[in-house]
Amino acid sequence: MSDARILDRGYRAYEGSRSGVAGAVRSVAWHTVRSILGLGRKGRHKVFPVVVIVIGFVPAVAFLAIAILLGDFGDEVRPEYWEFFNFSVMAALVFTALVAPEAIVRDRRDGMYALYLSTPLTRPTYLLAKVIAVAGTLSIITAGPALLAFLGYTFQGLGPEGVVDGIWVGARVVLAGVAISVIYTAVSLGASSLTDRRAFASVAVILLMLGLSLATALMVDAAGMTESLRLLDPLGTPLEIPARLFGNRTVEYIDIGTLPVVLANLGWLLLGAGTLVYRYRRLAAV
Amino acid sequence: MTSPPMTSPPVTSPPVTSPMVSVTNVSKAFGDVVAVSDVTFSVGPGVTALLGPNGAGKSTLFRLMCGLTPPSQGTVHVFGVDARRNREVRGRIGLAPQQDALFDRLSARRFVELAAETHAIADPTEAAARALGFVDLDPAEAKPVGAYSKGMRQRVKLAAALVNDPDVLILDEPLTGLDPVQRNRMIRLFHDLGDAGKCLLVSSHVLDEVARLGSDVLVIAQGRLAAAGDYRALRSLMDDRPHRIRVVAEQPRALAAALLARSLVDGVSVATDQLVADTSDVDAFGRAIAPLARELGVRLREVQPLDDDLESVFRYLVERR
Amino acid sequence: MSIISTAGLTVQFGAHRALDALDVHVESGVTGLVGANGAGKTTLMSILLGLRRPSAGNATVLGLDPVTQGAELRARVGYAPERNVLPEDMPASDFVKHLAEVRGMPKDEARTRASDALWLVGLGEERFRALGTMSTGQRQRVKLAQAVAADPSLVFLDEPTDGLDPVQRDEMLTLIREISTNFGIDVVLSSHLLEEVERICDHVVALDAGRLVADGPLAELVGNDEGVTVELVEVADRPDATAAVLAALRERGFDVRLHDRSAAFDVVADDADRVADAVRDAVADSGARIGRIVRRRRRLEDLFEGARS
Amino acid sequence: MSAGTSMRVVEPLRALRLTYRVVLAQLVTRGRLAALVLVGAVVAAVAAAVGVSDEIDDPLEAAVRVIADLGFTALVPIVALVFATAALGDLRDDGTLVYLWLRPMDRWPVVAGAWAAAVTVGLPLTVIPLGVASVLVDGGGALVGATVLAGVVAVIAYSALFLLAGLLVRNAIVWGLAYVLVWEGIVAGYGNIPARMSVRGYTRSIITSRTGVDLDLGDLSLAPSVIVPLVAAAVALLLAARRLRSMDIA
Repeated sequence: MSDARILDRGYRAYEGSRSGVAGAVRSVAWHTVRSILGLGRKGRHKVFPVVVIVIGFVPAVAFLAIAILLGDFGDEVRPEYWEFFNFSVMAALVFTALVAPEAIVRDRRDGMYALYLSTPLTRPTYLLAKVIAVAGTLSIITAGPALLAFLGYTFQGLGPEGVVDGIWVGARVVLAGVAISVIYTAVSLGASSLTDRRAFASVAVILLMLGLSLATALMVDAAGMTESLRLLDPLGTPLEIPARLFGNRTVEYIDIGTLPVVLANLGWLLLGAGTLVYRYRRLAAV
Repeated sequence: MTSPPMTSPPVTSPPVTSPMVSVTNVSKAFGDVVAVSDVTFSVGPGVTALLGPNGAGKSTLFRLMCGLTPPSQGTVHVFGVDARRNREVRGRIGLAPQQDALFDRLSARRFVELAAETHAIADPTEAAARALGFVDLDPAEAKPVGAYSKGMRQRVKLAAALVNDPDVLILDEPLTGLDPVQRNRMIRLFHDLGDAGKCLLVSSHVLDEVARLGSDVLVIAQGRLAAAGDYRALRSLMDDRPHRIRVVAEQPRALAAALLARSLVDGVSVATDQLVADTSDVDAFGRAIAPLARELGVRLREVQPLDDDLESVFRYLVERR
Repeated sequence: MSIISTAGLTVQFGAHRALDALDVHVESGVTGLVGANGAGKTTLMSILLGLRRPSAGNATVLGLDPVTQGAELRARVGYAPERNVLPEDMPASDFVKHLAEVRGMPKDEARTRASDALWLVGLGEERFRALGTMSTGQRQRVKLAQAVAADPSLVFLDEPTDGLDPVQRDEMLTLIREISTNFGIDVVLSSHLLEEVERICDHVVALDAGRLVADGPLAELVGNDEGVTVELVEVADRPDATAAVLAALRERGFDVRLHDRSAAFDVVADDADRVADAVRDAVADSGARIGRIVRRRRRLEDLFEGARS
Repeated sequence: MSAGTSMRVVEPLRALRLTYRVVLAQLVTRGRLAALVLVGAVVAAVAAAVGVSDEIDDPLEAAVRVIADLGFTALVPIVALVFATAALGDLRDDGTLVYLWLRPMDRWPVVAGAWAAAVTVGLPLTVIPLGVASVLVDGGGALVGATVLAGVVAVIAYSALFLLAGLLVRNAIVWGLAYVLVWEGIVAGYGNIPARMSVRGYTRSIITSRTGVDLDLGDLSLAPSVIVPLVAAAVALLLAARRLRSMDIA
């Protein structure tokens, strides 16, 4: 009978190493991306995010197709890389207003926030994970069309000459897309941190982004006031980043220097992120 | 208890007093999910505990009684009428709902005052102060109830249910969140109200609480009324199983032998300082054990039935074991 | 060795003192943190997890300081919050696996352990179901599973039996006891129900309005004999039996106290043997039927009554 | 427990007043007020900017554009949406509706009281900034009158419709947002029937008929543009009272 042994009671001690805070951030960020996109969830949860992303690509694909079909004759109509960022702005707005708030509001409602804070995560690292997830997903919409154009042009021989040039163009496209995404994310999550109700967060983001955009446009175009007012538009100002990175200015911001544009974008980023951090510092975990 | 102006036809049991709440052949389904299935009972004055596993239909039954949701079949009457249709009878019901929801921005006094006002109480301020006194809350506290702890909110809810001096009080898990001292106070308050002729229906899923609420229980399982009545009497109806009794005594072996010799027990197991006996005649056992112990010179420390408590009754009815 | 100790731990919310200079020592095993809602149980847990800073005093958990070594501490601790809300459309297995990953497990290990933990709590066959379709009892089990999945040394369970019916409550308490006994995980559970703490805990920390009422091994806090409680059953052929028993006991000088709403009475005296014999003889003389005789114990409830008065 | 106490009932007007008071107390939160006052202030500021500007060809048209585009497509519907869906919808969702339901009161005063509360908050938050804006924008007396009239009509109508929505569906605020942005903002532009089924069509008609500035959708005369939304509001409130009578209460 000496070889009778109880081998496994279904629950064992764990001796291996633990991944710590970095692993926790990675796990939460990936989990958030999946839930934003509705991966691993029922079909109806996938519809909305997928539609938003598709809408973001439609205008870019159309222009790209025309430009490529026309070949060299299309020089006149062929949009530049930075112009592609404007094509997906409505999709980005819908994402920012209706999808992004879900990333943090839900955790507070369904108890995940308290659970996360009981792990190696802290408030700042938790928020970092959320920003990475939301801005990363949003970058598909913001940088995606221009990246597509970059690939399309390159295959057609209309793209940048040489590897170094290619990397330089690609890097600027990605940088611009990420910058826009981070600013939109900051504004959206900042507004979402003010309320426990996703609907109010959506209303707030719409009022802030669309309302200010309309208001500043009316003030400049209808009332003829100074163009600098456009820097108060959190929807349009970040879109100036790709233009400046590619050495251009959009018509709306033509008289505004690059420094004010950078400062205004930095301002929106800090306003959103500051609100977010301030609110969460005061938010009790349990 | 004066009988109400609109008297209902008596439904079950001998019509000594007309029932205050009567539920007749009531079923309720939400879509395809049957929450309550063909339930019939009636209750009069006093405290009746409603007991059942989660999801058995306790809250649904309470909602049906208050008219918050209509039955799919059958009738629910309070003083002979349907609270969903009859405005007057709603003034005679007090409900403490299960959900922890209050008008969070009001103070406790304002919240209870509002309950009094919406019941057309002549002096709402006085009524609110009295009701808050019942539950040990300070009417002068200005803090909104949204900032109260769960236990305090629970008591605000109770005060609002009591403020109209209702004849029928329906309390869904009213003891949740109270500390032991408050729990005892509330149970005493319930008994006082029951003694004063009010009809109290109190649900709980904590057996210890129910046992203290009194012996009258309605047991709901899987949407059906599994049993009604005094739970000790219910135990005696469970004929198909012997009673198991633990006796802590010195010299348990001698006592066990004597019990077996006189056929007072069907089986017995003995340990160093106690024995556990199975008996089908609990009356004879209960009468014989003390004289027998004295006869043998055995010191008797404890005699404890192991399965006549509410939990055994509950398991028998709900789990069939 | 104490797994948790605090010294002068105080939490002040504005004018409200949520915890008042607590000196608590918790030993290995199952510890019950009892008190009403609002007594400070959750606040104490959140300090011990490093989620909140104390206004004064300090704490040590597993030899670590929750204020400065919070992340390190929380990697070794599991926690199940009181709120019974969970992500509705997430399968239980994904939920437990995800939290195990966040607590530092590699992906494959997390998947295996999530499955093991769900089997352990009796949800093995239900593990792919969405949390929103689960009953209160199942959700409490899922919360327990995620707390133990990452092999913690210690778990904090905030009101793990809240909302459970008697049968579920019983199973949950048994499960918690097993986790501590079989797997050597220390447990701190909070409850507002003294009966269940009396049933499974080795140690008790009792709070009332932020103050410490009692702290120590359960047996020491509740054990003392103080006479017996007797319940006689009315029998038709001896209508005056109960009265005779009461009279006989009072005649012999015992302090006999009738219960409020039942046929039971207490016989209070220090000498347990004398009480036992007197009761036996009085009952035998009167021909009464014994319903029950049980030793009268001090219960946790009495600690609170004592603290309040 | 005498026969007298059992006959207690709350008279309808008193029930209305009690509901009004408690719903108002629940609706007015500092956050909501601050956010929406801020939005109103932005509208007024834009109007002021247009008003003082001397670089505009047709001042009246610019003024009408500001009021109609900012005020009646965004400010008014969103303010009404936030408060009216919450008026009874929040009570239903969080389970406090029972404290007004299980009472010796009729149903319609509860609906009327809640609606009155939503209008009480909604009116000053919209009509004051829009009135100020219409003065600042310098579009003349006709525009001020039209703005105030259209504002009152719109708040009354939107509040009744969104109150009903709050009793009918969960997430009423998201559905309402979709109605405002998609139906009134896009679909209404494509046909006469959708236009007649949006409050926006009537508010724009009021402004057009009083100022003479042509707006899309604004092709009705004054009387029907005032009467139709008010009738719609009354019907919505009747439906809400019926719904309250027949619905399940948590």
